[in-house]
Amino acid sequence: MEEKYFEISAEDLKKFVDSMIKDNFEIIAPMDRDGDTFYGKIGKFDDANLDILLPKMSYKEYLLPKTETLFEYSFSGVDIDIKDGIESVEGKNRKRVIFGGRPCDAAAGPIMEKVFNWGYKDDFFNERFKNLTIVSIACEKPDDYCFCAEMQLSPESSHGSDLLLKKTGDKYSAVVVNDKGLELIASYLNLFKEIAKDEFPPDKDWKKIFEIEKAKSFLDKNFKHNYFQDRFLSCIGCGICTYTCPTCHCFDIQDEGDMKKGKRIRNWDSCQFAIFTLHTSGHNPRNTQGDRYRQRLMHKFKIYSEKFDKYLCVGCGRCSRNCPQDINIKEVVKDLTELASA
Amino acid sequence: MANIDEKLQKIARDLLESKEVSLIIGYTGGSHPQRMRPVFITKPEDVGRLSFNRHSVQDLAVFLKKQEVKKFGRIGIVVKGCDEKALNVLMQEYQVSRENIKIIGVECNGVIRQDLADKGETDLSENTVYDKCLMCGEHTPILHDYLIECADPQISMSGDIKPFAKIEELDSMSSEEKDVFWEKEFDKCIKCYACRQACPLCYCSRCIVEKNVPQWIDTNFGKIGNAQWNLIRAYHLAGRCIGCGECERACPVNIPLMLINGKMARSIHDLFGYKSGLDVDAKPVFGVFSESDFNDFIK
Amino acid sequence: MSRIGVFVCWCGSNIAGTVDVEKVRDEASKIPGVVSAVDYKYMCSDPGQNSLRNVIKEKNLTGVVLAACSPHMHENTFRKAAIKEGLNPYFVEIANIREQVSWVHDDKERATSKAVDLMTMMVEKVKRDRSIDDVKVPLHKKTLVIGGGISGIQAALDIANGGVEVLLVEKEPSIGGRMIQLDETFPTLDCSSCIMTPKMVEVNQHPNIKLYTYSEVTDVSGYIGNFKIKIKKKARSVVEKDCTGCGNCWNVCPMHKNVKSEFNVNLSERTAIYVPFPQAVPLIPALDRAVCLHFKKGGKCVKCYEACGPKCIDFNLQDEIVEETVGAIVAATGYDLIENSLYGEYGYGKYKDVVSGLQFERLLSASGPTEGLVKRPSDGATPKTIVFIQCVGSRDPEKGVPYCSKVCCMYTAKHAKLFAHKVHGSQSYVFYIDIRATSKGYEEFVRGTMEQDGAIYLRGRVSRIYEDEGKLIIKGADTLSGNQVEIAADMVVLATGVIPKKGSDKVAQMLGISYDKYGFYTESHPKLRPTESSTAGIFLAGMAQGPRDIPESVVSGSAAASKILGLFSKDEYEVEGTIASVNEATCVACFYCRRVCAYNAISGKDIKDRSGKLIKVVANVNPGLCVGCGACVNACFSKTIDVKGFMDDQIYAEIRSLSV
Amino acid sequence: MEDKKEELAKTSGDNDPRIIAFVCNWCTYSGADLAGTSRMKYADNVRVIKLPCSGRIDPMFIVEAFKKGAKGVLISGCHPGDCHYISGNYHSRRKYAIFRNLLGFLGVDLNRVEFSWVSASEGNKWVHIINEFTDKIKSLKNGSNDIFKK
Repeated sequence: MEEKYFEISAEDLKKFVDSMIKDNFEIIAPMDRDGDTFYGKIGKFDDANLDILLPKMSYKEYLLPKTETLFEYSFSGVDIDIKDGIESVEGKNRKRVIFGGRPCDAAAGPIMEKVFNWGYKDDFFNERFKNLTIVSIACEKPDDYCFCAEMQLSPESSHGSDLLLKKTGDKYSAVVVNDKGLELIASYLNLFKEIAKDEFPPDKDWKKIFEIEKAKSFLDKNFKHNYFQDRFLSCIGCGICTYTCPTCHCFDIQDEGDMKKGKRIRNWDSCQFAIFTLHTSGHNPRNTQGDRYRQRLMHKFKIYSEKFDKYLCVGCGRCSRNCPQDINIKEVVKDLTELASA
Repeated sequence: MANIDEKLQKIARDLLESKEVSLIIGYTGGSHPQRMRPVFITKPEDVGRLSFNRHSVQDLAVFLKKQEVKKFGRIGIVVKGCDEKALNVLMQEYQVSRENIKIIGVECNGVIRQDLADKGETDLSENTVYDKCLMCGEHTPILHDYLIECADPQISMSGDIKPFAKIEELDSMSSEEKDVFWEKEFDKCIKCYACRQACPLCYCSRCIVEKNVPQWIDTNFGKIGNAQWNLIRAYHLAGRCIGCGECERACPVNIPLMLINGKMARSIHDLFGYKSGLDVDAKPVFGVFSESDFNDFIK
Repeated sequence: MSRIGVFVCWCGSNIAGTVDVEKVRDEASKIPGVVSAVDYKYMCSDPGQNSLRNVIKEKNLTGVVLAACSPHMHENTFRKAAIKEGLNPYFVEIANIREQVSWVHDDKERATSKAVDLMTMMVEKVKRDRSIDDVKVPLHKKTLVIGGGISGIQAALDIANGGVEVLLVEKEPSIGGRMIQLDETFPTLDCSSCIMTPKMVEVNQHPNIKLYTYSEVTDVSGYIGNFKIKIKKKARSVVEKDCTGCGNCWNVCPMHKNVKSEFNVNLSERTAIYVPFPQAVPLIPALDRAVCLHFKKGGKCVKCYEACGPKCIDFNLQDEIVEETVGAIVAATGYDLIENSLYGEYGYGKYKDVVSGLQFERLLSASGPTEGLVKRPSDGATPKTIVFIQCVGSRDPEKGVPYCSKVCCMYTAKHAKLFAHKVHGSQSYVFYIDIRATSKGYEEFVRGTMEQDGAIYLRGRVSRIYEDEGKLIIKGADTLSGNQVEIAADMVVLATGVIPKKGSDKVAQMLGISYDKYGFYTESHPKLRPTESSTAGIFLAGMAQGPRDIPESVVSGSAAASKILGLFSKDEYEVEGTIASVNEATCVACFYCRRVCAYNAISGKDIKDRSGKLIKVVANVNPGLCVGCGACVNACFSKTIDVKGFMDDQIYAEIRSLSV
Repeated sequence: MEDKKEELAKTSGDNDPRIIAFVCNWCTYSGADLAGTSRMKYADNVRVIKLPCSGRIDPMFIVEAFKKGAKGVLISGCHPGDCHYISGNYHSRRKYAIFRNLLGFLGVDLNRVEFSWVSASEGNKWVHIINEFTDKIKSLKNGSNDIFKK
């Protein structure tokens, strides 16, 4: 579908969201909680905080829940009864909208989609992704941790969004990227005013401070470089970077239950945990935190891009903001590019 | 401030040059002026990076549990009073030996809460520091080989702010109310275990949550799994936690972990008269008993 | 895959009357892993056991669950039956459906459902049982006895007579302990040294006893059957093998006025080179270097060396460390008296004629400083009136100890009696709280002191003693008459209570045995294991354990000896295999396990790589000492230690198998 | 949703609550046996899990029992001073005291957790404790919906 352009006043945007809620949409938006902002289900437009640059966590959990039941089982004597978890994927028959997310978060969706459809098609992910409509708002002022421009995106990118809003004064310009976006506003078209493409505010020229390809070229050749061991002595392996990351998608499969019944679940996991690669023998191929952080860099900036032609990073900077030891990935990637030139 | 940094750097240079230590763990400037980050210095010529100020929030003792750090053998470490208590517990529990460690103590009158600092806060006052700073009894590290005096004035207390007042508030609630409170808090948990990793005293090489025969703690992120994790974390730190608050600072979803830790510390003190981290020669509270221990709850 | 057999016992109608045993059996057969489920009238009967054995054999069972009576009744019976079929006995578990179901509940349906639950729990437990081998520890058949008092001597002689080698270690230059200091003994008034000396000589001459006097045990490691010990022989300055005990050395020693005799409790003096008493065993002097002029004045005085015929005095002798390995240890370290100076109101130390009970023993003794004549220490006059005060320090939680010292009532009665016999026309007064005279002949003995020997017993406390015109004025209360009494006496004897020997706590720490808050060694069980310490292979005797008199001390020495002889009657010591084990891969050596272990069973173990470089230290369980209580498991944060037979996964399986 | 309601209805006003008791082998288990040999009667809601010593009874067992659906958990061992293993009960007592405070702080109704010392001779005490605890559990408001209750 060709992109369509609209305009909507701030007041009508509120009406738009409140109407969707009335119409039984589940709206996930940035909300204030405990002095910070997180994505959460809002009960009305005013619950949302659209002024914040980025919620503390991404909305990854709406694509890949923290815990997901793959199937449940129960015994009666020696007979086993199994119930497929796909039946109860929440949001399956319900329209869910991520509203007010940022372009970086939106860009994460299509990146994740690739890995969950690489060979094996993951019904759980696909079912959720299919039922999710993403309405993003472009950033006006990224902060020092942001590097989406370096990651081939921009604070105004519509990549991954179904509908992208840009604030201009007291109104919003909107670009409908695809049918899903169009479908969403179809019932509320009275609130939107269609405009021509050239009336839509053009993207600014966002400056980059490094070339990501250069970092990759370093990673290509320097697996054993001392940089990794020295630089990440300060990493405590907490995994916050991976858990707050919109694109990190590793999970662990576990069985939980007792002698009568149980379920197989998959939980978020993190390559930053020592146990992640620990072998039964006691050997650990990624034995140091340096090895493990290198793995994260390798996966994001080399391995994934070689396989899927996309970097596994949208430059949101959450891993840096949230790191208790202030490891700043933007600095790290910049280091890599400098090491490549050295 | 420069004075402190110079002293720090001189001590570090001397220690490294004389080969008394092969690594200095200290602070250096971070992502922005209100953030500090850990730094690892191995060469005398790098000591210029060392610095300390009211944003030095991390408890660097956490690094002593890392195998990669232990390999350095003799280590110099910059500690505030609260952080040093962690060293004492690590020594009590045979994780660190005194002769392998040079303690560079820094007097401290409080550090600014990181969430405020990230928003630009630079003032040191009762409104900007952590609760632990308001209750601090160890502005000067208990054990130290070197001591650097404090650059900041003592915080004046208006009396309006009562640290950890929430503990008393919770204590006065009914169990239903408490349950509602904690269910909401634990629901946020994403089980990243950052609280564990950030804790200088969570040094097990295989945490109990990673033990699966039997599965002590549910792996799921649901109500019971999250509650179990938060419960066992607090239980395993009861009588050991020295209140550095690193778990709560690390928590990406802002669970008030220090409420639980603080409650446990109070209970331990009330019941057994013990405060952890104050005496490196003391026997840990769960390593001993008294015949006259509290028995009223047992029929 | 498990192949479990479930056997549901009717116990006649004891179980079957309240529990639907067929239903239990049917439910058992539905559990995955159960290959056989039967019910039988009496499983413990011979036919019952045979059917159990048959099923084990026929179905090649990997585990057995008996839903029957309490495991305390027949667990062993069924385990033995399993062994006969080659099944490890720890693969037998009991669901207690009699004592804890059929006998305590009435509702048949509900009792049955509980019985099914208990049976199911045990099936899940037995699925997770591991084969456990009992631990066999080789025994080094040699015994160390610490303390050469009467109980240590008794233990040493009994063990030696049983054919086992004994090392008897005594701190003082002579054995004999406290008993040899006593005059006559209650209630028979036989003379202490008359009955003690032959035993001491027997010890010295016994081919199976190696005597170390003037020696101390300085280090103990290892465990039952295999204790490595170090004995420090303090430099005696006398070559023992050459000494004849002639006495020339001490007779010429110039230091005969300055050193108080420990043996006579400071009532006389001894020389620098000395034997504590004439009947000492061995009769070899020791040179007290702390007071000897040779050592204090740079080698000038050599009088003893000159007087010594065989020239066996050697000022250059050094402390010597002897290393030995023993299989068992007796701790008989004895007692001291409570410090009398705690009782200022009695004037001990202030008035020379206020003495302790032990001092009075020396004043009565024919071998004592007064050669058995009762004389006042102050002026040597014969006292006509003596006031005895009981419970000095004992039963006094405020200033002394809360416990009763047990021997004071009797020795005071003895003192009063002997005083009456030795000084005719004399008068004794005894202040007491209660009279405790409970052994054979004791009550009669005390009665005799009162009725035949005329001692006046006053129930009450003394409040104050002071001196007035050569007399001691004792002010006290007679609570029976309600009167204040005032007695002018020539002497006062304090019946001082007993406390553990100074330094016995250090010995306990070295041995790894526990002691109570007073320092008395605690027995493994106060009733059923009164001889054993908390550590396997270490036994207790005498006053080190608590106040007791001579017969009891002798009994305890013999008891320890019989335990050791019993232990050594086999070549190996067998320990139940249900002990703790450590996962060395995950242990971080915080040693909380060691802190809570009451049996000293946990120590550190170095893990080294192939080149011998230390990788890490881990906790290590000594199978000879571990009893499998599991306190360590509870203390372990990472659940790196577990106890066989009650593993964590078994407990969890039991919980998870329940229907709720 | 309907199923859940039905389930709730089934568990509400619980007249047949399950109680899991963790007991030591030497004192309390023998005490319970004595109740049996003396033919005393008591509530049949309890399921006993035998361990060597109260020193072995990890407070985390309480949580597992709750998770399994037990309404009440009892821990019982030898009286202070009587521990067959010298000091297991003393060490555990410290842990229980703190763990209990922790449970209470996190909103668990402490009526659901009981501790006792029952000796081998106290069959009657065992009976009394089980009966009393069972009655107490039955009387608990079902609305109490603490973190370890499904």
